[in-house]
Amino acid sequence: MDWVTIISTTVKAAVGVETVLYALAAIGINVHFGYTGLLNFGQAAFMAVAGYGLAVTVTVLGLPFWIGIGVGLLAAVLLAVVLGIPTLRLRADYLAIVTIAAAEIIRLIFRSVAFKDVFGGSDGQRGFSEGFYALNPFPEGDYGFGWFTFNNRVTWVLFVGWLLIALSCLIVYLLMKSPWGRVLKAIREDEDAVRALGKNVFSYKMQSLILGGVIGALGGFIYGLAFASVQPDIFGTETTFFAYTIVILGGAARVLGPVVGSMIFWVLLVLVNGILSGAVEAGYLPFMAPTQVGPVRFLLVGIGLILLLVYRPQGIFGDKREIAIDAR
Amino acid sequence: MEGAQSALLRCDELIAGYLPGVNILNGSDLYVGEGELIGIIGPNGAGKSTLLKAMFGLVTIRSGTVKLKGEDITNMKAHQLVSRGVGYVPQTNNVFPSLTIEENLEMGAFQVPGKFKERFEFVAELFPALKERRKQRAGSLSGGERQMVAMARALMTEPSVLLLDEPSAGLSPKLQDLVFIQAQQINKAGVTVIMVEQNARRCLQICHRGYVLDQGRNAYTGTGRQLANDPKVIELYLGTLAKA
Amino acid sequence: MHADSTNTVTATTERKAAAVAAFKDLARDPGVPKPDPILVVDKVVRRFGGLTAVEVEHVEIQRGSITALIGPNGAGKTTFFNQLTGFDTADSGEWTFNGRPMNGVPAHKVARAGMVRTFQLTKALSRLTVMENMRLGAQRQKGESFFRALLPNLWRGQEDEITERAEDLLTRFKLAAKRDDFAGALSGGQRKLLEMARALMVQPELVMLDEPMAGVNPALTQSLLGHVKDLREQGMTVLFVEHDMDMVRDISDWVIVMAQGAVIAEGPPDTIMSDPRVIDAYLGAHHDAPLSETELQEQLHEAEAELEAEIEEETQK
Amino acid sequence: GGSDTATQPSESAAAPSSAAPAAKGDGTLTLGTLLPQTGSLAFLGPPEIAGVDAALKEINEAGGVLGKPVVKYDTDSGDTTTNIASQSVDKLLAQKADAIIGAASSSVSESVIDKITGAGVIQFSPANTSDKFTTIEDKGLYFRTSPPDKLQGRVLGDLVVADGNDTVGILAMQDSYGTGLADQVSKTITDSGGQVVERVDYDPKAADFSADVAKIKAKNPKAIVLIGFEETSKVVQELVKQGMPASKHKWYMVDGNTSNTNYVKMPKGTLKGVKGTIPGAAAPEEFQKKLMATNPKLQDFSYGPESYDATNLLALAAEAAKSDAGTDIAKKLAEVSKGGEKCNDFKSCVELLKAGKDIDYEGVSGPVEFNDAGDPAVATIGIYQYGDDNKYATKALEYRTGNIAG
Amino acid sequence: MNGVKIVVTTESGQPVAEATTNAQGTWQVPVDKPGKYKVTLDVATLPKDAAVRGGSNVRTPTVYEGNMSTVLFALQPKGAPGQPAQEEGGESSFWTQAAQLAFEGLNLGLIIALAALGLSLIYGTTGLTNFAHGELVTLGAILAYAFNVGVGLHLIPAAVIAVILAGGLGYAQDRFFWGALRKRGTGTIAMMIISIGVALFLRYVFLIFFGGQNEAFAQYTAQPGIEIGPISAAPKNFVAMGIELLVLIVVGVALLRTRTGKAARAVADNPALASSSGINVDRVIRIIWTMGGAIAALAGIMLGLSQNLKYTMGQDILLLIFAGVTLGGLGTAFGALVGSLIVGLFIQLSTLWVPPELKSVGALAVLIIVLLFRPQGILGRRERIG
Ligand SMILES: Nc1ncnc2c1ncn2[C@@H]1O[C@H](COP(=O)(O)OP(=O)(O)OP(=O)(O)O)[C@@H](O)[C@H]1O
Ligand SMILES: Nc1ncnc2c1ncn2[C@@H]1O[C@H](COP(=O)(O)OP(=O)(O)OP(=O)(O)O)[C@@H](O)[C@H]1O
Ligand SMILES: [Mg+2]
Ligand SMILES: [Mg+2]
Repeated sequence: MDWVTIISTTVKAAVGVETVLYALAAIGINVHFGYTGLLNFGQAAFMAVAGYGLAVTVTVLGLPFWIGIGVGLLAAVLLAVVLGIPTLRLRADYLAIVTIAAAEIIRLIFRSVAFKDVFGGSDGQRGFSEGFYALNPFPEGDYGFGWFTFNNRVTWVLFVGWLLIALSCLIVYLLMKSPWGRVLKAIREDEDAVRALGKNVFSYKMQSLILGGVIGALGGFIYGLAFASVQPDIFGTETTFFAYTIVILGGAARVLGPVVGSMIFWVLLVLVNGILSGAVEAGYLPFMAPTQVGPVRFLLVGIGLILLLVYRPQGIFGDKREIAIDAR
Repeated sequence: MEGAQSALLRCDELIAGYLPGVNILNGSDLYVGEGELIGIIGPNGAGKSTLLKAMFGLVTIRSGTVKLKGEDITNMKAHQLVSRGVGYVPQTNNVFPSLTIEENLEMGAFQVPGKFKERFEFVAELFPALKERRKQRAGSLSGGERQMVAMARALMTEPSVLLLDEPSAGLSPKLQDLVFIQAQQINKAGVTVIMVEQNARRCLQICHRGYVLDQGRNAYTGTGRQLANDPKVIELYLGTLAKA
Repeated sequence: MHADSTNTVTATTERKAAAVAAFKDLARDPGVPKPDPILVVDKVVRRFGGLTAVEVEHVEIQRGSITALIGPNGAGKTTFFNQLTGFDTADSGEWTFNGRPMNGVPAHKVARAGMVRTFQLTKALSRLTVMENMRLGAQRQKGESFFRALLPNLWRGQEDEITERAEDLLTRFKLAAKRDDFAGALSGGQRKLLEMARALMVQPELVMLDEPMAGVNPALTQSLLGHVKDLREQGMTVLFVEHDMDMVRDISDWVIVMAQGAVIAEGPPDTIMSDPRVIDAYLGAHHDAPLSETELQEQLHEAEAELEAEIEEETQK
Repeated sequence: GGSDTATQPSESAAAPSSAAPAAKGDGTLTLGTLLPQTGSLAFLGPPEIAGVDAALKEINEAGGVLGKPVVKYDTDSGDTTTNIASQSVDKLLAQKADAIIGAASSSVSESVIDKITGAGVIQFSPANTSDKFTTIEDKGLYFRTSPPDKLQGRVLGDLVVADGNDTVGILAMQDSYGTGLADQVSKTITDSGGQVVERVDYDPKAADFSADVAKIKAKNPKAIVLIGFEETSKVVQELVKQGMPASKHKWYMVDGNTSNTNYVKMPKGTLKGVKGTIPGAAAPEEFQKKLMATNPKLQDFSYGPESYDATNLLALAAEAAKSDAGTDIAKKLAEVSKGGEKCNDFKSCVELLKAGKDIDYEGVSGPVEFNDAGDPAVATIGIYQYGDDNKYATKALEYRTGNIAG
Repeated sequence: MNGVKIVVTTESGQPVAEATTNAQGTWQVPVDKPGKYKVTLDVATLPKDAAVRGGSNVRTPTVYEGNMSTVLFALQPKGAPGQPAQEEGGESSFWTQAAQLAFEGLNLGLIIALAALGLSLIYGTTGLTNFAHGELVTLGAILAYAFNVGVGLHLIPAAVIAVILAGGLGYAQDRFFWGALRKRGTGTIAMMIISIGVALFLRYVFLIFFGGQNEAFAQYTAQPGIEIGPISAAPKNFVAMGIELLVLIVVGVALLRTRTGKAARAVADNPALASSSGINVDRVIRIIWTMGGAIAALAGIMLGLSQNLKYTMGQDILLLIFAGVTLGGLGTAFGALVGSLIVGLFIQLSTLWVPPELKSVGALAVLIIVLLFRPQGILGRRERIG
């Protein structure tokens, strides 16, 4: 088996673009779900409106990159408000379904033939990332050492991505240490108690929804910029589910949980694939066709996920005591 | 300890807790003879409820044993104990909120569905409010009404051992009286009763023997009267507000 | 029996005196106007389907007093609290707090206006520590606004003050040892204590306690009563629901009795407790009789007979 | 020029030399596949991979490329929802792939094209139909043998009108394949005087298609054009159910759903008389047998021919370039695809090449002649008709060849 | 139409050829260069009572090299010019369409309801938000397929076996997996994520063994429809709907009336207390899992019968299942029924106004709107505060 390839792809996956973008989405979810108890299952929609906001502004309207970013962020905030006003008074599990529904509505509209002129139908939009790469301070070439290298474009994306992760984590850390974060956590436990103590629960939930949504939106930008395109289906429920998985893997309501969770998730995905296809290519698994690697990989990832949570239900950073408190 | 050998239910050296590494019960002993009425009192957080839950199989016992009529029932599941004639009224969360009062009581008689009618009439007599409201969902009941349902639910079977966790809490004085009187009456009818109470004075008045639990250990034991008049107990646990 | 009970010996202080004076000449009718009401309630009605849970004609709460609200189970006390504090919407009715109309005001604004309640079925914030629970109660925290939260220097000082205050209260409520434990890991009684302590962190003008002492150890109850009286000394108004008559008798200046949703009587504790209607509907004949073994037998029979009579009566109704 | 323009074998420009200098690149042609093993297009993976495998087998039996057997790595493209294509590409690049065959979905291809072409590797899709790829920035490294939808659409549209259908309903799968084809069909029909009375783009993942069919039913068209993949069998069921069987309305299908396996369980005659268009000059039957030889469990053959052709073309171009480096192969791809001596399998083509001839590879999926954008320029469309057994006859009714761009 | 004159010119108007239609009404003009042409029908040569539909008698086809290009002039009886659309034969009215769609909505809604019932039961008793429920639906369909096509049984016995087997698997799932997790005290959120893992696992097992393509049962595929009033439907639809409705009502009533049903609701409310009342909580949960599995399987079979089978079929309707459960009110059996029917109806009926590609949008929007006014779902009940 080609261990160098397996290890190099795995290590690169640990810091790669997917890790970054899912980490951002997951940090947002962590704010929503981990800290505030908002079961927002529509995180993909925040990424989508950001990605599309940027894409449509640049490609369809022909405006500069920075305005696109602005539009994307504004769209995320707007989505939070529009989504939040009617839904934030719902019980957690109802909220989950409503947010999934809203996200699907948005995805279906982005993908529809009816709006193809604006959103590009099922193929999405591309050609809006030049402004971003124009800012690239890394001259053409590869960066890194040994096999751990990325070309200048990827390096730039990763640089910005990890910077955003660091920034988001810092903000989340500061906020959750503060009385503001305390109110959020209290809302997670019991809204009515918080209301009785004179806090405007709705306003805090909305702030949380916006904050998490905007962080998720950063993930949407990273996707669009790294792949130089946006497609509607990447912003489907699967993405949100994976992001949730990541949050729980890392440990909910832990600042670095989502980041580590994202790394684990992608490492798992890539490592399993590397070893499996390596083994098949080397003929160790004669009963398996090469085309079965894909399904078996997900199958194993499923099992891996189950085992991780069975043996560490609180996630990597989570506190076992917290889980024990409320096992229903 | 006289009677300890022939005890109906006895716990020895119980160590139990909720969170890993934190023991709430630190080796408490307790025994009840057949037909006895036992009171357990103690400060908040002493582990009284935990003791009852441990006996009833709702908290994992880490070491020690619980025996019922000589049979080892340590960590036996609650529903198995019910079929052995043990009944239990929890302190909190003691009704099924989405079931109606009637259905709550039906659940109380789950193992003896044939007896439902007869027992329902019995508890309805005790708490007339319940009969009127039999179709109301327990989740919408007032605190006291819930407590009535909880108590009534446990009385639906005719247990031979009854564990009561603060049965009088939240009830109006009139009903508190009723509860104590009932407990005594049930006991008179041959049921062994273990009662945890914060209405401590009342509890000690009616019980044969009492335990004072503090920090998961037995601090004092004695007859109800002894404890109620022990100045240390008064100072630490009973207070002087309500004087006998 | 309690004519010369020693528990009224507590040093009579200014506020207590003021309260007593205020209530002295009042009529004993339900809905009697008070000299300086902080809360005035008019015609509040709340129905659940066919059941009228609350139907209060008129009630006033005297400022700076400790008022007890008693009544049989299901009388509507908690529901009444829910209406007043914005947790449920009354079918009709009006009420003013400090002269300010409060119907339709959302719960958090009610609390901010200075009217804070506790819950009968406690609402501990399980996965927050006891200390965090307490800190949450404090009002006007600088760090509770998003942008200021990002700059710890802006709120550190205030946070320390709050912590100090919280620690004080926790010590009084015998929860200091549990300071850093999750509130979800508290026993039933401890949750009650936390619930009340947290409400006091708000420093409200009117604190509404829903059965604060149910399930609290009597020795601790006693020491806490002193604290409640202190609250009055600090100028706070206390309205509480309680079934523990010893406590009601000990600390309340005024008692309001509810039954079947309506206020049926008002008056000072002693008067109220000898009111036959109250005894009949609520206290029962033997509420404060010792159940000593000697008397027990006869009492039992007596009680039973009485009960049966009552049941018959009710079934006839 | 179409395939009907018989081209004379022209002298090859490059001086042929049988003793080729050491090949550039690493000497081994390494192919990667980025095809759907999972996800919503998972059913397209097996035939595509079988196509690649069938070609590889022939190539390696014929002595490989540049004297070495061609190496292949398979990876999963998933679908867009899971975002794993990019990881797969990373892996292939790490394994030093010279060309990557894939992806099936236009959206997936779009998301990785920068990464692949940025690394100087060829991206060769057997199935992408989105017209975006014609203009995309690809450093000249993107190619496709995808079915020529424009031509197919025109042929189909014409067929519909020629059969005398003045009112037409179109049921098209809502993705770039379906909508692109539907646009073309609908334009042709309208231009020729037919009327597209209803066009429904449906979500292929929808729980059911009754509403979509009901919309068509409401307009009661004479002909119904079904554009999609295998979910068409659900649409067919729905049409039958709602009283629009093929016996009352004329149905037309396209290469994505003209199948000999998908409808066989339906009652006899359900599809009788239905016409379908499939690109490629040959009846697919024989080729399908070839694919079955590599994967006996195959049920669907969509894009198998295109994948087969893509692999052969890459191998031939590498031979022609005497290099296995992606950028070198790319330069030769157009050359081997057109203008030269015709040949239609690797063995005969590579012999011609070795003999110093210019070749024109004629694929299973069509003549495959690349234009400057890396798109195929010429194609042949066969028109097939279903019989009573719900299978189409292996012999086409007719073949039409033409320029795709038109 | 015989004898109609057709004039073909190039785009710029230079005449190329003229032709006259033959007895079949067809004509042919050879052109020698590819490009755009203009074809005009001489209206004067048409019979008196005929006109070109759409009014225009000019077509501009593009002719490509080597191909012919067909030009069609559809004719219609000459009528009043203002109202051509109304007269077109065979167009169904809004109401027939609505009726058909309503029927389809019920059909789909019932299948969703069946799947939703299983989900709701399991959610209700264990608090598990089971994202693998879609896979249980798929499982039922695939099992039936295995017995039907693989073994060669008729669909009906195959379905019965599949449902029983799926029930057994449901039991086993709880006995060996979820039950064990509960015992370890795994929280509901962790369980939810575990269910995502289970869903992945099952889905790809299906993919490996079943393949990625659509399949149909051996019987009842493409059953021709029959017309009943404005509705046309296949007989299998009616039978399926009958079975679905029956199962839904029986299970719903059983849950409300039987002892085990009440026990299930009790366990849902408070497992510890249920245990204290003498209910064997594990046993009740296992019964529910068995039923849930069996009902989900039945839903899968019905879905496969009305549509087709695919390894993602359950996943594809999972959102609708959740929508149905939520809309009706979480954890109530009849809620699942009502909610799902509404979802089904809205999916179909909304296509009267929105393009079918967006039909789920309509249903999901309704979900959001209903929850605005009834945050606890249609049949759900609000909880008491304080
Ligand atoms: N679910 C739980 N998880 C963790 N710790 C708990 C839990 N329940 C109780 N405890 C802890 O166990 C100790 C004993 O609790 P227990 O409920 O037995 O007290 P108690 O004597 O019944 O008090 P009270 O009179 O207030 O009801 C308390 O200190 C509490 O912090
Ligand atoms: N949401 C509701 N739906 C139906 N009935 C309700 C609801 N909330 C309260 N009730 C009924 O209204 C009556 C008043 O309840 P409330 O909780 O106010 O009583 P309470 O005076 O606080 O009693 P307790 O002393 O037992 O706490 C009760 O009979 C209760 O069953
Ligand atoms: Mg307790
Ligand atoms: Mg109350």
